[in-house]
Amino acid sequence: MKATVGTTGLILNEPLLWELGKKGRMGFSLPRRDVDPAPMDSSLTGEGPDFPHLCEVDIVRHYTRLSSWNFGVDSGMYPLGSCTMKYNPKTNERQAALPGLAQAHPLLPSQLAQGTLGIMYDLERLLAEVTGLPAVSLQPAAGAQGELTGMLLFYAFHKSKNQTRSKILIPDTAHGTNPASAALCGYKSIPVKSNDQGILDPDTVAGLMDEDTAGIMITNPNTLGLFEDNIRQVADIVHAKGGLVYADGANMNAVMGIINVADLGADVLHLNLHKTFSTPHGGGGPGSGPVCVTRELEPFLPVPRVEKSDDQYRLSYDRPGSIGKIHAFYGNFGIQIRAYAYILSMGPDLKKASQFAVLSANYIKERLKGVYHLPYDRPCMHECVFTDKHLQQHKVTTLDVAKRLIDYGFHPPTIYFPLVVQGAIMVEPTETESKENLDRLVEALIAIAAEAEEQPDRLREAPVVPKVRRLDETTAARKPCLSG
Amino acid sequence: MKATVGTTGLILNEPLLWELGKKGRMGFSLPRRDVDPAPMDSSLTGEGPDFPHLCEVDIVRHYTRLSSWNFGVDSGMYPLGSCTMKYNPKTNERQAALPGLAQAHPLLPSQLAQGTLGIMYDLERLLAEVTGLPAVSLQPAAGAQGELTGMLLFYAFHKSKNQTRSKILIPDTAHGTNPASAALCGYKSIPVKSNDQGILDPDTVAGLMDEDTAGIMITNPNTLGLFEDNIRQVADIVHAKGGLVYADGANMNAVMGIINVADLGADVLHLNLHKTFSTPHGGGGPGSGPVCVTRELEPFLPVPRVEKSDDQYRLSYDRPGSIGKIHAFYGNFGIQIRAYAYILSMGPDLKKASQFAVLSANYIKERLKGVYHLPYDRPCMHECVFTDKHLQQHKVTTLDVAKRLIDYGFHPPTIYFPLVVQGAIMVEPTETESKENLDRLVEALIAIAAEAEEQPDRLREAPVVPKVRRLDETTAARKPCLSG
Amino acid sequence: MRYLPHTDNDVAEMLSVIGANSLDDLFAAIPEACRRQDALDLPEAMTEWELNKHMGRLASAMAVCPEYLVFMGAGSYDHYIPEAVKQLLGRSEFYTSYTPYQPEVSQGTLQAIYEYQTLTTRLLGLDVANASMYDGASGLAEALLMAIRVTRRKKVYVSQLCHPLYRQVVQTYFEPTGYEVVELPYRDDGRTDFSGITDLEACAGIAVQSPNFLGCIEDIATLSENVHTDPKTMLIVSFTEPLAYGLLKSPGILGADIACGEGQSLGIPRSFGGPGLGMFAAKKAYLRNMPGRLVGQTKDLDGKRGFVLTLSTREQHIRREKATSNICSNQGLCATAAAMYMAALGGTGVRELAQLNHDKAAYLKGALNQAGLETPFGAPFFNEFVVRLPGSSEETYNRLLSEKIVAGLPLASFYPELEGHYLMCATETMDREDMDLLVKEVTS
Amino acid sequence: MRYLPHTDNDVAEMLSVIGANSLDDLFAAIPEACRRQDALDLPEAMTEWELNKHMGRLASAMAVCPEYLVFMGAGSYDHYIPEAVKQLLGRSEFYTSYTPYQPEVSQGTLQAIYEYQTLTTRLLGLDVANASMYDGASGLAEALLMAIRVTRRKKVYVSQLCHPLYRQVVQTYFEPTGYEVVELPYRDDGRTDFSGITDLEACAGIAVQSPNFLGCIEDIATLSENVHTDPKTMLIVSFTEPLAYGLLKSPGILGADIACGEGQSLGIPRSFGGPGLGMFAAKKAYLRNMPGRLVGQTKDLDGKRGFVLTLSTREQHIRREKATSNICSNQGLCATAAAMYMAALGGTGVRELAQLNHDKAAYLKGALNQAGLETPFGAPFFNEFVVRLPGSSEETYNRLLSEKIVAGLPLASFYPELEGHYLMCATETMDREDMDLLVKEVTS
Ligand SMILES: Cc1ncc(COP(=O)(O)O)c(C=O)c1O
Ligand SMILES: Cc1ncc(COP(=O)(O)O)c(C=O)c1O
Repeated sequence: MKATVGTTGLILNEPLLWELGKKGRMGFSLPRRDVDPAPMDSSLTGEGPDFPHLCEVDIVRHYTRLSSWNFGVDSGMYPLGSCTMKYNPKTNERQAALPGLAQAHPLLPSQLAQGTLGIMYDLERLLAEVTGLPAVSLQPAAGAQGELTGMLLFYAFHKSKNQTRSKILIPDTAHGTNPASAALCGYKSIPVKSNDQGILDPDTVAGLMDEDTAGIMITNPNTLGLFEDNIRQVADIVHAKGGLVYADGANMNAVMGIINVADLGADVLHLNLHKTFSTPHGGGGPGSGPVCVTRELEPFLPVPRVEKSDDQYRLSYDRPGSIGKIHAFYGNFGIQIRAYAYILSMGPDLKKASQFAVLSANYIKERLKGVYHLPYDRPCMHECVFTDKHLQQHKVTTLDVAKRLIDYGFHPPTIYFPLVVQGAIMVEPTETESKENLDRLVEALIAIAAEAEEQPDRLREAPVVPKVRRLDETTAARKPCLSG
Repeated sequence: MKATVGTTGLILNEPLLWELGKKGRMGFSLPRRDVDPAPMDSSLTGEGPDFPHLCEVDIVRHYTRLSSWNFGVDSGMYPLGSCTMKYNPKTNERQAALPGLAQAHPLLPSQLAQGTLGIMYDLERLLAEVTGLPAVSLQPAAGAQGELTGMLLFYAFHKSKNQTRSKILIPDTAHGTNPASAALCGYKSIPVKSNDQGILDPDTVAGLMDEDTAGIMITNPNTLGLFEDNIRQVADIVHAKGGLVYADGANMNAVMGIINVADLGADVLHLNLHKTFSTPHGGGGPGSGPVCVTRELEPFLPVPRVEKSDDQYRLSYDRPGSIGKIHAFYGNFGIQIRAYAYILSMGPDLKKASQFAVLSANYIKERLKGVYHLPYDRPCMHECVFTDKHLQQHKVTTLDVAKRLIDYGFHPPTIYFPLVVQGAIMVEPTETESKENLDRLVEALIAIAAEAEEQPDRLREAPVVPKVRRLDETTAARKPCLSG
Repeated sequence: MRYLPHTDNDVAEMLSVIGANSLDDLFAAIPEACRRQDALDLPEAMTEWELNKHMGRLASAMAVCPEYLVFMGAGSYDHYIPEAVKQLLGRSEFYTSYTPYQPEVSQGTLQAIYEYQTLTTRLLGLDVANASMYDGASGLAEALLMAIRVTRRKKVYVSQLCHPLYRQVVQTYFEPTGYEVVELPYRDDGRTDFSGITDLEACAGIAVQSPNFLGCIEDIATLSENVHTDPKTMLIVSFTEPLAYGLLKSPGILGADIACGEGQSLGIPRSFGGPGLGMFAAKKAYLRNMPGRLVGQTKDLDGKRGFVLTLSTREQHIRREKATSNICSNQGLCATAAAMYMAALGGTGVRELAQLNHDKAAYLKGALNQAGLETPFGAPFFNEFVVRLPGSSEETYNRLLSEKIVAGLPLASFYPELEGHYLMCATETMDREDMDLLVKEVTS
Repeated sequence: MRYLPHTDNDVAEMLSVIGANSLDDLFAAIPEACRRQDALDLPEAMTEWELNKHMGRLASAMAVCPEYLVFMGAGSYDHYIPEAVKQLLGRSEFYTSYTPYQPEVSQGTLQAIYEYQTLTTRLLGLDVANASMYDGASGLAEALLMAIRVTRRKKVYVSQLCHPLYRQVVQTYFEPTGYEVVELPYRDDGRTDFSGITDLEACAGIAVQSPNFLGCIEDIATLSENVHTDPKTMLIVSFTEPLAYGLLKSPGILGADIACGEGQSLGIPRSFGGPGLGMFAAKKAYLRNMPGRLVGQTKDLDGKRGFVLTLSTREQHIRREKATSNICSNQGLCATAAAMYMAALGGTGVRELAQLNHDKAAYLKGALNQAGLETPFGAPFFNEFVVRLPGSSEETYNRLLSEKIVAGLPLASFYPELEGHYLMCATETMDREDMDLLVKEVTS
């Protein structure tokens, strides 16, 4: 293993919070008491939670050390497919922390909340322009909640036509949240097989679509990183039977300024602001999953809607057709601020972002396709999917490749997804990685392929560099230890 | 080596800035041009500096990675003697970054700068109370500049008496900046040997003090961590010959609320705000080294002074006796803010800080004195000094112990200082380290002493855990490579 | 553009490796009909500095402290957040990482969430807590759905004093399911009236919020006794102000099977309502029915302690339509913030701070009473209570607004019968003089 | 107190190990007479929240943008600082570490400073740069002392157009040395008059600032030619606005032996004058006479590249009274900030930004001229220039202050002959409309 980005160095151990501390310490500055104590009825009071007692410095070191065990986009390249781990601009963090925004109470009278309402209003307009779908709700807190919102819109739409439909078509390449969201809405998922090109076949859809089917959920580009060429025919088929088309926009980063989602026949689309629009993923969240819809579906959008008149913004609850609320307030507003800041900073260069994202993915695909098995050898969009097929002869798996990449100093790609590809290795470089970084990743993957042949144990035992080695997930699940 | 704080883990390599990047990239958002270009006379213009071309993400990763190669107080215990590496409270950073303070121009008319002037005025008063010396200048940018200021005050004082004196007494335990600062002021350093108790002997001072000697520079507690018991006699001797007493207050953390520096006979004292008053050291600076003086020396303090009348603060330059300016503006104001915030947050508990600092040092001294050679076995103040004498039989040195401590996850103590102790190991725990941390350090040092006996190579080859091993300092100095 | 590294040269080289002639070529596979014809009609890109100005202007259009005194809680609370917590959350290894699918390079996130889960179980008095839900509202909806899954019953009761906006979200989630949600009215003392429940054996779960939306502390112990006369029916305790449990008996101790609610109170800025933190905990028996991610402790190949995402067979990416929930991204960073905050408070701090919150609200309530204002609900409260504003309430309220005082939340839009009533909140951030000012202005 | 970990128990245990009975006992060795009798008379400790309020009030008493328009440079410049730089500087591994005495655990600081040194040599056109001085003023003093050390001569010339406050610091440093500092007057065009130097052979060094304090660019090339007719005399170029060298020829290219000045301009907030950054660079020949710390590249035992503090035999901790300077702690974090900033700008950015600064100042100067105001000095300038305010200048100035415009720095206190003259600055942060407003208000 020649000079790589990854190396070993000093890392500090750190116990669990409650293995630290002693009663008598406190990390919090108790506000001065300027009123008398008002004892609470003792039948109501408890013992108080058993929290550890730490000083400020203990807490600071605890989390500083923990952070050093993590790999983020700021650490290095993070080609996690389907997650669009692009650079999270620092100015976005600044804006979200502005006291006027961060300290704003959600139920302020609208005349006292013109700043936040204005941001929401404008962000809706900007997202409408990027997607081509005219009406937007920012309320869903993440992509999956956007999907649920979409399914609820389907339900409300059909109900408004005095129909209840029981099924929904979902391609086999779909993300797990798609069927799960549909199920929450009572829809039975009907899997649609993708064809040998990795995309939907209109005939297959036509064969499945009927008048008990609420519609279809399509991810486009799909999770193989391929554009659904037949999307318009598919949409027509679905529409012809009175169904609706849901677009999972998790992969919007491939097509900003390239396509107009409305033109593709989509009725509802969710966006993942924490993917396409550069908001940080926070080690799991918070995200934000706005839904964009056609004028026809607009009446069903969640309340409140942000309205503007006489240069004043206000919230309107007066939408009798609305599905109601999906979040207690207006969704993850702090994340919306970041996306807003990003769009204002990029302007029409959003299209460039998509072009470069696609350029980078194709470049990686071309450079690696002789080395790793490429199940669908056609131009890809923002990500490309390889498999471990060539490695099986060495008894080396996708998991081994991923783990070995850690030793090389990269975050692994998404693995074993989409499910339709055996041993999938899904690489999404994003537009914010330079060609040098792409080359480094490619070289690392080539070196790993060589190792697979020559020293396969290196892969099987990988990773060896991080603080911990492979973890026993079986025992974790069999004898769950979920708190200490 | 059993479970220690230090371990190995993934660390990312990172080249030099100019080994990165490509022309065509930029990490800066160029402001929009709203005026016409005004070409500069071409005879004046150059090629422009050869800076690398990086994107924002490159810069972010560059410094994020570099930071991970560093050990700071936030990483763990940092018992660097004479440096008072106490916890740097986060609120101090917040205050210093307040736009009203961080964006303030230093030459604003005083009526527009009441906030900053008020902070300086109050901080002077607070430091006067802590030290017992009534007049303060915040202008020196660090301890050594405080010393220089002090020497200039000596010079001005003697000059005001129509004297020029050529010598200054400096104990052999003094920090290198003491003689260097005195030399800048034209004083010849006369070393004063400390006695077998590690402190100054009044007789020795009496033998050296004369009327060509400007005074004495005393560090108290001294750099052996010992209180100069004879300070008052020494001061009397010096004063009797018309000399002045300078107190190097780098070790003030031992004695806040315990002594009054004026009572000890000191005429001038500098403080290191970046030690005693919790401001961060910044990997080398900026610090802040205010000087506190007697009323007698006040007329000589640097200008401007901050004055208050009618509830208005203003700067006064009208001090004919002043030594002049020592900093272009008012010193490292941003650091002063942090110290101010610290003192306001601690209040009278500053005394507790000193008590606990001394408690911790004595605790370490007691626990280790059987293991490491303790040259002065008497109660210490805020730090204690061991040596490598017991280890010499194993051909192991202080340097080896220090480096091995890194593998255990601690920052090493100060080593080979003070110079009067051969192979000094100077441990300053500070009051912000818990007993558990002290115990861990003690145990690590005991384990290292055992290793010195059993596996001395472990020490000689240490550190093995960090990203780099011992560095070739000889070649670095012989063939300097100071830029790339 | 400072985010985009590709130089013209890079683009040319990459295109040539790909065998494409232009960037447009890369999209050749997209059918013409699908291609967007018009350019993006977006405002010209702002510089970093223009953006700062623009956002500064927007932020300054907001009514926040110190300019405004906002006596409003109602599910979003003003608590002091230690600077240390803010700065630690800014460690980019935390906030720029994804869900910890690769545990070897995510131990920081994983241990932090494991610790969050633990502190949450301790706060709520239950056995297991998940890694977070979106917010208190969807958490409540999912808790009710979980009760339905567990009990295989189709009806739930929800107190009308659960946060009205949470109830709206419950309605939205339940609309297509066919399950029945019955709302329970409240009594004169400001607590829920449970007397209408006569069919426990048909009931999957009963949801009650405490402190409830009127600020009152419900009698969960008695309710629990009654609910658990049916061996299956689940008691769900919802909350909007978890700090209360620093002082009050925890839901778990009182008999809750599930406790769920909003954790914004615990070190998370209000941010106009989000991101917050859906906290969710349950008895161990229900573990495998829980929605959301779980972090578990395990060992690595060398026997070292480590943490992983676990029990994912409940989750969408494995179970797809059979998952216990559709949640994928959650509110991880907010959970981390809450853990930092709880750790900073510690056992002593959480109790003292909770007591102080109560004391402040009690002071304000007392002062308003003394000034002759009615506070109609007699049940014990934590840091919120209802007051009737004097005179033409709306006028008074608006007059106070113009004095830069937000005198609580008008309740009429949620409870028409409470016309003229306002939900007031005072936390530790309210100084006595602020409260005195409110009283003075209300009555002037 | 949240910073102090010792519990009563801890204290008792530690005391017993030590064999002391009380905390007071620990200080028993201090003679009674030295002990402080009275308690510290300090204000009661503020809570974190009281401190925030208190500091907020103080900060709000300051005249800063956007409330005020401050057309003042004079050694402290308003430049945009990228948020990325601010956040990276907040990485606590950088700011909570000490001087990198232990290189194995300080490679972050060391590489950062090595890079700073390198970028500084590139900016200033010289061979070696140190790790920083306290500020531009002490840097100039130390440069002059260095020239004296190198040449063993005892007299230096300093242009009167070096920053007046720097000259004051030089005076302070020189007072006890017995060396002679002669000030050089300036000419009508706003440049230094060097014609008075007739004893080059006695002169250790000549210091000139460019752009100078009146904003004018000095003719360093000609000066250099003249100075270097004596083989020993050193040319010292001082500066307060290093951004100028993004556009102008660097001091090194023009023949400086030493370039030193203030680096605040490069990504460091003004902070009421400090902390800033003393930049200091010289020709290689003078390396061993340089003050301050130096970071050098080397290799570790395995041959890996690494960095160390080097050439410390020049320094106080080794050489004590014979050191080249007394400096110990320097302005390391500010140097790191400057490196980040220079890296963010890059070669293209530094040039374009410098040009834009000039363009803004030129616009303002033109507009003021057009409005009939005199700008007496004709030499080329960068982003500052001198203007005579009309009417009773002081009244005009004060009137503008009340309009929240700081119309430059009054020069009279530094140059009595320039009564009524103001040093104006416009950087990239001044919008055209701000400048138009100034012009309008000046003339109204
Ligand atoms: C294709 C696709 N759809 C939906 C989702 C769900 O989004 P979220 O995690 O924001 O709920 C993801 C997230 O990974 C995804 O990749
Ligand atoms: C005893 C003593 N005096 C003076 C100094 C110099 O202080 P500074 O580094 O702030 O110049 C130090 C710094 O280590 C010191 O320990």
